[in-house]
Amino acid sequence: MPEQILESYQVKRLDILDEKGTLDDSLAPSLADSELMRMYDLSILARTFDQRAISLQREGRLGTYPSIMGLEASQIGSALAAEESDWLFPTFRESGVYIAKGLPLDMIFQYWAGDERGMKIPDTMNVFPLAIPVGTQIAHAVGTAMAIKYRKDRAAALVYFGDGGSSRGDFHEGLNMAGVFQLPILFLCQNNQWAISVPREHQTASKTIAQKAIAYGFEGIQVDGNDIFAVFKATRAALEKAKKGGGPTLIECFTYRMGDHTTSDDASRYRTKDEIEKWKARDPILRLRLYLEKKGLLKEAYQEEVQARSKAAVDEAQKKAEKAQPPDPRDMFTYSSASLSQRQARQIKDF
Amino acid sequence: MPEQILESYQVKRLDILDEKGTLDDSLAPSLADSELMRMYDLSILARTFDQRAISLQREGRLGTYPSIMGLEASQIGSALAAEESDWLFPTFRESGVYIAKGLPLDMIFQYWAGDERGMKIPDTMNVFPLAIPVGTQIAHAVGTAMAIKYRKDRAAALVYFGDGGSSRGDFHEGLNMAGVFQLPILFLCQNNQWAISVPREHQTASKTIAQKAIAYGFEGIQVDGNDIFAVFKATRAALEKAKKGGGPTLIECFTYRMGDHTTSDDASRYRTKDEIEKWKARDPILRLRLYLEKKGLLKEAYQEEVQARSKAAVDEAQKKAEKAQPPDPRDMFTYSSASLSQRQARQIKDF
Amino acid sequence: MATMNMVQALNLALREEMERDKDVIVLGEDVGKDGGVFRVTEGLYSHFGAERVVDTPLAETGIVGAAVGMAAYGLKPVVEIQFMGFIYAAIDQICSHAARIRARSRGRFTASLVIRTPYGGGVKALEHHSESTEALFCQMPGMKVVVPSSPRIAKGLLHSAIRDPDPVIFLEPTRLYRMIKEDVPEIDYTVPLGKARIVQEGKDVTVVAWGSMLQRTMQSVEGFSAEVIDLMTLSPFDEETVLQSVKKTGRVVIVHEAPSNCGLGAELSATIAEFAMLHLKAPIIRVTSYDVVLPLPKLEDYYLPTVTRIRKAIEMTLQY
Amino acid sequence: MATMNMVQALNLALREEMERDKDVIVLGEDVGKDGGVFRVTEGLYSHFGAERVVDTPLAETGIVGAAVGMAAYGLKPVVEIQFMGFIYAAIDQICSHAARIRARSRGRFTASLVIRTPYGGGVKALEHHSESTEALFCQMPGMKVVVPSSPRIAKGLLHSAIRDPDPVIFLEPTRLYRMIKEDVPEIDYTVPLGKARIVQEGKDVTVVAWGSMLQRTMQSVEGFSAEVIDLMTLSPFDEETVLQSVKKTGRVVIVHEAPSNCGLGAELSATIAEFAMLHLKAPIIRVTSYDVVLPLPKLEDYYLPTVTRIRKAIEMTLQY
Ligand SMILES: Cc1ncc(C[n+]2csc(CCOP(=O)(O)OP(=O)(O)O)c2C)c(N)n1
Ligand SMILES: Cc1ncc(C[n+]2csc(CCOP(=O)(O)OP(=O)(O)O)c2C)c(N)n1
Ligand SMILES: [Mg+2]
Ligand SMILES: [Mg+2]
Repeated sequence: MPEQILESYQVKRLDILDEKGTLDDSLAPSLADSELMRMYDLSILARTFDQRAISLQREGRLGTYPSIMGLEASQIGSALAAEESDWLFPTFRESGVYIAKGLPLDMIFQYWAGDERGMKIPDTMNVFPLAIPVGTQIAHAVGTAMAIKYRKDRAAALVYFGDGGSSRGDFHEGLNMAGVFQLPILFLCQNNQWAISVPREHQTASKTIAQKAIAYGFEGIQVDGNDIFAVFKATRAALEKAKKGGGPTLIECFTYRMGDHTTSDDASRYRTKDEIEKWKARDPILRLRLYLEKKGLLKEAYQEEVQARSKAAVDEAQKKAEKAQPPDPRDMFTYSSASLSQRQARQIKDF
Repeated sequence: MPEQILESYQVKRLDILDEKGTLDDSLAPSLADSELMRMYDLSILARTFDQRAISLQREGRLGTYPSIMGLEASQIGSALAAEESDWLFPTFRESGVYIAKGLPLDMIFQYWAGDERGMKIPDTMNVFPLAIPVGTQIAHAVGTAMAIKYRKDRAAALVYFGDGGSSRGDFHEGLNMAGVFQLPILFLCQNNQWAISVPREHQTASKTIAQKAIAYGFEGIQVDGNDIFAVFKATRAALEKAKKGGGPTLIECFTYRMGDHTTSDDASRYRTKDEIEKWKARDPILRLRLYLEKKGLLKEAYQEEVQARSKAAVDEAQKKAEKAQPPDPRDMFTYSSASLSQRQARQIKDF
Repeated sequence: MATMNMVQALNLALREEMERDKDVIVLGEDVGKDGGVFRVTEGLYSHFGAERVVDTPLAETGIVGAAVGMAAYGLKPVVEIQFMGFIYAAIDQICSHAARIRARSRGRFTASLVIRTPYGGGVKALEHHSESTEALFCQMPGMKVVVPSSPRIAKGLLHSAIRDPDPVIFLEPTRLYRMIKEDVPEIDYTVPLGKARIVQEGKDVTVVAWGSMLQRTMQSVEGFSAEVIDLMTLSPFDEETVLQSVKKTGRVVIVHEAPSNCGLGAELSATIAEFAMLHLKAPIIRVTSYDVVLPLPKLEDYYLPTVTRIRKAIEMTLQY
Repeated sequence: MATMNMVQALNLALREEMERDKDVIVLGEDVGKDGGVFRVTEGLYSHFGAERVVDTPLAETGIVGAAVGMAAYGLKPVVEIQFMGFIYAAIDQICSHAARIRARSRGRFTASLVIRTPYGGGVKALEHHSESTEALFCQMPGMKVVVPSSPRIAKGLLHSAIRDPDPVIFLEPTRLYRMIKEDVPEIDYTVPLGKARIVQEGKDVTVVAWGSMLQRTMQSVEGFSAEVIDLMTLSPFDEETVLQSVKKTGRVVIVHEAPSNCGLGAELSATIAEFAMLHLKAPIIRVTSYDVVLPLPKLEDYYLPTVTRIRKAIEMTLQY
């Protein structure tokens, strides 16, 4: 049936650094060499930490751990694009974000070993403790953005979630509220193609996650999530826009979960080796290295040095975490509420 | 920043019968005179019922009641487009749908008087009892559509909700699942511009509700919700498509809640007389009458006859509802579960 | 002193808190221009503006979740959920986050927020408009649950709830909104959370109630020497006051609107059975609604506790 | 007879029900190819196909709401919620619809469906992966709540739950999934809902438990003449069996994993205090987790009931 056309929309994608490490200069963000090296150093540190966490879990020294392998560009690129004043809301799979923001590595180990003290985020860091119920952190970021706007602070909220998270009602209610109130917030979806065993195309029938922003009246864009420059540039731009009163943005980082869902998962049950191989070639760290080598910034000696430095830092952190005093059982009581109830006061005497 | 374009989308609108009762023949659905008259008769009956319900509430003979004035075209046009085999899921503001589907008027009165028996839908009708928690019925329709598809029945689900309902997570989770499973379902949003005191533009920042379908990978369209032909045609087409395996559709009926939110609301607290006047001119029944008059189908005598017939039917229903036996308190127990628990068996002895 | 009903008292408390502390923000559906469907936020929108009295989209999960994020940033959100029957979508945020963020972050982040909602039946309302599911929230460590029984108490409790460092579910008995008028002191006063109130002293039986059932209880105790306790804070409830009274009277009747099964009455009874058993002269009796799906208005009077049922329960305990 | 663990027993029950009745549909996150994160649905996808073993998007509200619509159409949905900590988003659909659709439509529509979910702690899991909030669901009229304590019982209860005409929350103690192996009869048998089981007879004290706490309870009663009751159906629970036992022993200890406040132990205690008071020789003691936010693994052992605490409670009641 013929009808009149009310609106037209387009869904766009940004690519800057390709798999061979070739840069599109016309699009590249201007970054000092030191900043480029910081991106590289942090990527290596994050992967080193990640691999250590996996082996510690295998040895029974950590609990279940979700690997970030393959997501380093999305996490570090976006975290570095945020300012100190911005508030970040990670999912459970965000080691790279915490590391880029400077949460002590030993605390991250401590948390995954089953100790709440690892998520006692330092007062100087505006980062939420990780959220395990998928999608639920989106609402928190929206509320913080409302508070930022109310206080007229120069800051924005940056909330992370996955392709699976985009199916939850929390996603809808959060993005809709952000659109209505024109909030200073960036919704960053790491579409890593899988939600445990459920592939992206069974998670939603929309061609992209980015286009879901059309439903909320603000801009959405897809970026190559394995391209740290594309992620950095899009994130920086969205946060700037937000702080200028330009409202929310949805960024879909098109990336890939290279490892199992967690250490208790076996991805070979539901996905093919070929797929994994295909994505190995797109490794976000590989292409950054190739680029920096071409640029002459990355001598072999330096690469070894970074590896060594990262290993030392992770060794150090692991030691510190493992020789920390066990938590006091009374903490269960003292941190449930500001003060003890009559019943808790009776119960705590057991310790 | 320049980017490549991944997708393009358009949002369309359908208009067939304008406020003056002028028809766009090129778009008009082919309807026999008897079908046209049925639309008119039901519209008058629905409005007569609606006004009676309001006055009965004022007299304290009914509880709170939500008027459908202004929504007759959206409700009757869509309900008539559905087949017997289709399953309908109304909101709390759907008297027109129940009436078009043939639920005895006395049962509708009985329900609004606070008696569950009014929602004991006859086995011959595939219509759900009305849902009061906004948006929650969407999931039920999705599940029924899954069952229809599983059983390979030739049927579709048709679920109603409002502009306010489109903000709930249920909307998102339901439409997303429908897209993923390519379900035989029609999502029909009566955008009547208000959710109690919250205007449409504060409910969501998207230009239309129709465009929200873009987020789920299926078709959305806006129709003039005060144009019974546009509603009928779009609904029929969407249900046909669904039954042919074409998947879900979202229809936004652009309409207006002419009355207060409910009998306990006073809309003058939050909206202007001008607005109401503007929409009076767009009354869905008015334009249908003008059209049928031009077409020579509506002699004055007949109009009076329809009015009289409707009044008689409503009188009759009211009498029947009011002289019905009061419900048996033991029904509280016998309908909570299939069988009584030990505790209920003890408690029911009180009656 | 001014005489006011509970709606007016709550409205005044909100107004005073917003005057006192500009971090206090009211948000919910229709709380703005419309002043809330029960008019509890009446006039706040015109006085404090749309920035502090926020009409939200229709999204309970998002509203409460946003309040958690606001509170973490340092604001004091006071959420209105239009009816308790619509709070269920927000339980995920309440139970998974509001109640746990302090423990999760070892005190770095807290959720100092209030969720107000009309509660209880007896007003011949639509389905989902007469809920009394307080026990859902009482069992969540980290949450507080409060129910006022009169205008003066409502105002004092709401002040305390808003100033509390932790999340509070504030249940407002719909039936009492306009039923009772009472003198409410102009001066800034609070009613502390976690403390029950002895409404009248007595020696033969302790009757515990809250919300609109308190008023029904008072009608029922005439002629008995009953010690009546208004619990006010349902969680964590004031065990000392309850136990002390029971140890004195030796008999207990608990009255509430929710069905008996796993209602708060069960917890009161169990606490008494554990810590005052030796003082009991009679079985602990609960007078509650029946254990059935909440009926529509035509059957509601059969469902709710009546004066007759309460009196019968008291007489029953007195036979021992 | 074949020896199997609880995962295998549940898997077999699902398989048999799906063979028996083609209206039985399994849906949830990762229940298909992956066979569920605990492998309870292992092999069902390859055997029955994607139409009957449905991998859904990540949307708990939508999944349970859809199950209500499927059931209304005549199917028998068996939903898997990946962990009990993620069921909270579905409470709106469970409490507002699954539990009420029969009453609302006066029997025209019913919600004959099962919601299975891993439940309870003791497995050193992540936050939200060790929940024991059964009482949330026990207090909803119209809902049934079931917890198996062994492979054989798990299979029989799941058969009954799937064949039940009303909605059932089926809580699977994660800790027991692979801990106990047991002979499970090949023949089609059921364990009826609403009936408790006397695990061992005794004369001095009645100990009530369920799920993984039953096993811990059995370790604790050695040396006592304790009558141990496995409740199995938590709501509506088998009052007769419990009261009969209490009238015999005169002493009660209730053990559960949830904190004490408004846990199911409160309801058990209150029912006993109302209907068996005169037979009681000692206070009714609840041994539960502490009333605090569920801790992470490093503190979990301090949080959960221990054999020592259970034994102390029994000894305490025996002093009377
Ligand atoms: C509400 C909720 N449901 C289910 C789970 C169990 N679960 C943990 S991660 C996960 C998949 C998440 O997928 P996605 O959002 O894409 O994030 P990713 O794991 O890919 O990083 C699921 C189902 C959960 N944590 N929360
Ligand atoms: C989940 C939920 N929240 C709040 C309410 C109270 N309420 C009843 S109708 C309504 C507005 C609904 O607006 P819309 O969806 O546009 O439907 P309309 O009333 O316009 O027909 C609200 C907030 C409710 N019924 N359900
Ligand atoms: Mg993913
Ligand atoms: Mg509306």
